[in-house]
Amino acid sequence: MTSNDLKAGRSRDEMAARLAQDIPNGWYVNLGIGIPELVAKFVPEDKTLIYHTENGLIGMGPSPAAGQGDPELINAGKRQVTAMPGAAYFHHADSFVMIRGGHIDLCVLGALQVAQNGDLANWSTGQPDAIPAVGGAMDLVAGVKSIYVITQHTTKQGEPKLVESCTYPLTGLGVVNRIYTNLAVIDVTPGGFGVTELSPGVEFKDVQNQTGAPLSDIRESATAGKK
Amino acid sequence: MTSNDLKAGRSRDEMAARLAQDIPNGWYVNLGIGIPELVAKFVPEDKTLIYHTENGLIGMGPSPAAGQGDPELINAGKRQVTAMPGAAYFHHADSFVMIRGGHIDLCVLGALQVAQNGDLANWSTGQPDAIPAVGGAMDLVAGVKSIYVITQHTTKQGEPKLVESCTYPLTGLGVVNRIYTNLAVIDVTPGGFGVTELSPGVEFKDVQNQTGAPLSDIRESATAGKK
Amino acid sequence: MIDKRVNTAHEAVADVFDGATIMIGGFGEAGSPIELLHALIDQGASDLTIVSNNTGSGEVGLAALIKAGRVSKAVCSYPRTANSTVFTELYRNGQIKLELVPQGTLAERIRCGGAGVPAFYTATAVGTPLAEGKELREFEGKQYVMERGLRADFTIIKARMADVHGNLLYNKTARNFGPIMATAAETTIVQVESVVEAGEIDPETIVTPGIFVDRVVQVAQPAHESELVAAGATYP
Amino acid sequence: MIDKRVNTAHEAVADVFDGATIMIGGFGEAGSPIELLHALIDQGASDLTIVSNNTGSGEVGLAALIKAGRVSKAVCSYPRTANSTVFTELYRNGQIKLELVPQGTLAERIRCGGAGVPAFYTATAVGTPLAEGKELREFEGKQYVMERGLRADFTIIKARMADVHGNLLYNKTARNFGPIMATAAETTIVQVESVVEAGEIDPETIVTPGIFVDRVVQVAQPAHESELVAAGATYP
Repeated sequence: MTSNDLKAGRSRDEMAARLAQDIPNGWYVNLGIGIPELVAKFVPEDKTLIYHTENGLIGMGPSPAAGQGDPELINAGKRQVTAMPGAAYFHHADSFVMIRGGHIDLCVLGALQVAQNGDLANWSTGQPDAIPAVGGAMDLVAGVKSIYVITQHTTKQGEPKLVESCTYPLTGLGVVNRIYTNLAVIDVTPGGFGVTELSPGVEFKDVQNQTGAPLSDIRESATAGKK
Repeated sequence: MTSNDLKAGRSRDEMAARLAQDIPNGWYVNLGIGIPELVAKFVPEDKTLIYHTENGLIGMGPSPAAGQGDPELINAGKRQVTAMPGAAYFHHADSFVMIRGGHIDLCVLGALQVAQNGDLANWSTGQPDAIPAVGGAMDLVAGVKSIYVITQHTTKQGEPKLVESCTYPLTGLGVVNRIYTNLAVIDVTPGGFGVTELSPGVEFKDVQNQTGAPLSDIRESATAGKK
Repeated sequence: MIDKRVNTAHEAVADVFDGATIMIGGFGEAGSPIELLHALIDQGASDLTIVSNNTGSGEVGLAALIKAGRVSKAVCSYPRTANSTVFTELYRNGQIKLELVPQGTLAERIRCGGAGVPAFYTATAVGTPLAEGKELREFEGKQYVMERGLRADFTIIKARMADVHGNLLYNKTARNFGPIMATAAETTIVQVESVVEAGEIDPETIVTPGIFVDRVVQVAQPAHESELVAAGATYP
Repeated sequence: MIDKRVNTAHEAVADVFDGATIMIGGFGEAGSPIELLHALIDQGASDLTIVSNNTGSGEVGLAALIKAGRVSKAVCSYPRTANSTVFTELYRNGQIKLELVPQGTLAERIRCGGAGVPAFYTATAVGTPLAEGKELREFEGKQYVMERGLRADFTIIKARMADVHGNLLYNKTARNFGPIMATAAETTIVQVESVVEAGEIDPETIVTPGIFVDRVVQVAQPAHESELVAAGATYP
C-alpha cells in the first residue's frame, strides 16, 4: 500500500456505515454536506436518530420523491428534503440555540485537516482568491456535544490530513473527538491521536505512514473500555 | 387649596382620560397595575391601541364575562383578561425582546417618586422589612420608547412625589418623559419639570407648592409646539 | 422509536438531588406545574435553589414546597403575590435567601443559559440597587450592565400537549417561562394534559421542539392553584 | 382599525435610501423575498449594506441587486452557492466588501439587535481568523469572543400569510432568518402570499407578532429562485 493508494481500506459508504454503528439510539444528529450525509443511509433499523439541519428543521427526512418536493423545504446544503413525523420548524436563532447551547448530541463533518490536539480546519484553504464562506461550521464545532470527522485519510495528492498542527485557517480549537477515515477509526486523546480500530486489511504502520503526527495504538484499551 | 387637599384637580378617572387623549392611534402600549390600567377605559373610539402584557400576550382585551375566564389567560397583575382579534401569545424572552428592544411605544406606570431629571422610583420603599419584588418595572422603563407616569401629585401624607432627586431606590435613570397628576400635566425637559397643562381649577402656584423641585411654565411653548 | 413518556409525576422527579437548582415554570398560577411540585415534595429533595418568577400562593404547589423547608434560595423577579405569605415569613426569619432579578433580565439569563451564551449586556437596572456589584460597560454612549446566563440541573414545567418526542404546545399565557426554561437545564420534565403520537402536531405550530425535553408525564386534569387556595387546600 | 397593508411591492420599498443597511431574509432560495428585491432594484437605492445568509444565485433576486451595483457591503455567513457567480466576480474585483460572520453568530447578533442587547459572548470562532481583532474573555475557564448586536434600517422578508396587524406565519424552512430580522430593523417589510383579517390566525400559532412588522404586501404567487435561474431569467 502506498500513500497514493487512496482507495485502501474502507470505501466512502463503508466509512459512513462504520460511523453509523457508533451512534446511540435517540441521538440528535447534525450531518455535514458530503460524506457525512451518507451516514443516514446506514443507521441500523433498530435505531431512531433525529436529524437537525441548521436552517430550521429538526426531524429531517430523506429527499422527496420526484415532483413531491417543496423548494422551501431544504437542508443546509440547499437540497430538498422531507420532514418526518415529530418534526418541528423554527427560526435561525432558535436553531443555533440547539447548536451553541449543547443540545445536539453529535455533528459529523468533513475536514481539510485535523490536528492531534483536536483542532479542526474545514472551512477555508486560505488561498487569497478564495471567496470566504463559513456557514454554520464554527458554531457546530463550538457547540455540539460530540464532533466526529469523516474523511479520506489523505488528500488526493497524498498529503496527510491528520497533522501535528493545522496549516489551514481553523474552524475550532480542540473540538474533534473522533475521526473515521478509510484506514482507521482514531480518537483524539489527551496524548494525541489514538488508533482504536484498523479498517479490514490495513496495518498500523500503513496508517502511521500516511499520518502527519504520531499515532498511539489504543485498540486494546478501547476494546477493554467497551461495555 | 392646601397640601392635604389631594382630591383637588382631576380624579383618577379624569387623569386616565386625560392621558388617553395623548396616545396616538395604533400605538403598542403596556399599562402598569393600578391607575395606569384605567387608561384603557378612556381611549377614544376612533383609536385602536394594542395592549401588551409582559407575561406573554399582545392584543390583550378587557376582563372576561363572569364564568368565561381561563385561569391561564391573565395579565401581569395576574387578573383574568381576554385576547382581542389579532392577538398573539409568546414566551417570556420574546416578550422582553418587545420591551427591551424598544418595540413598545408607550408604558404607563405609577410612581413613588419622579426626579426632575426623569429618574423614577416605583418598585421599593427600601424599608428593611419589605420583601423586595421588582417584576418587569426596570425592563419596561429601560426599554419602552415613551414612559408616562400617572400618579397623585403627592403622597397621602402630602409629601411631594415630584422631587429634585429620588430618596427611594431607583427603577431607572432619566427614563420618565411625562407625568400626569391630579394637578397638572408635566414634561420632564432638559431643564427639569415643565408644566404643559394645569388641571381645571388649579393654579400654577398650587402645583409648585406641592412639588419638591422647581417647575417651569411651558404651557405657551407646549401649545405652540403642537401640530 | 422515541418515547419520552414516564408513567407518573413521582417517577418523573425521582432523581432530583439535595442541593439541586430547579427552574420552575409559571407566572402566577398560569403554567405552574402543581402536580410535579407535589411529587417533588413527596420525593424529599432539600436545599434546593429555585428559579421562578413568583413564589406561589396559599400552601399548595410552589408555596407548599417552600413551606416544607426544601428551598434554601429563590431566584425570582416578584416573590410575593396575593395570598402569598409562605415566602414572606421564611424570608423575614432569614430562612430563605433571595436573588432578586428584573423579570426581563431573568428571562434573558435563562434563554442565554440554554443558548450557550455565558453573558450579555442590558440597560435594565443600570443605576439601580439591582446593578450593584455588577460590571458596567458603555456601548455607543449608553451604559449597560453585564448579566450572566443561568442554567439549572432540572426544569419542571407545565404544557398543554406533547407528542412522544417531547414536542410541546402550551395554553395561552401559561406559556410564559416554559419554552426558555426547557432549554436551560440538564433535565427537563414536563407535565401535559395529553400526549399524542409523533406527527400529530403540525410541525409549523410546535412551540418547544422535543430536543429540549427529557421526560413527559400526563396529568390529564391539572389542578388550578387559585381554586385550591380558595378552598383552603394544603399539601401534603 | 389597524391595517399594515400596502398596495404594491414598489410602494413598500419606496423610502429605502442610499447608504441604507437592509436585512434580507432567506436561506438559499427558501424565504428569499424576490419580488421585493426586484422592486428595490427598480427603486434605485444604492450603496446598500446587506445582511443576509447568502448572496443569491443566477441573476435574479438578491444576485440581481448585487449585479446592478447597488450593494457596497455584504454581511454574510456563506456568500457563495451553486449558480452563484455575481458576488464572486465583484468581490474578486474589489467592488464589494464582505464581513464574514459564522451563521449562528449572525443569527444571534440579529436577535440581540432586536432585543436591545448591545453585545454578548459566544465560544463560536474562538481561535479562528473570524475572531481576530475581537475581544476575548474567559468565563469559568473557557474562552469566549464578544460579538455585537446588529440592527438595520430596513428588513425585507417573505412569509406565507399575514393578518392586517402584521402577524405572520411562514412556510417550512423558509422561516429561517425572517422572525429575527423582523425584530431588528427600523422598518420591516414583508411579502406574503395571502392577507387575512385580524383574528383569522390562531394566536397560539403566530410566529412573528405584528408589533415587529410595519408593512405587508401581498404577492400571491411568488417566483421560485431555482426555477427562474433554471430558465436563465435575469432582472431587470
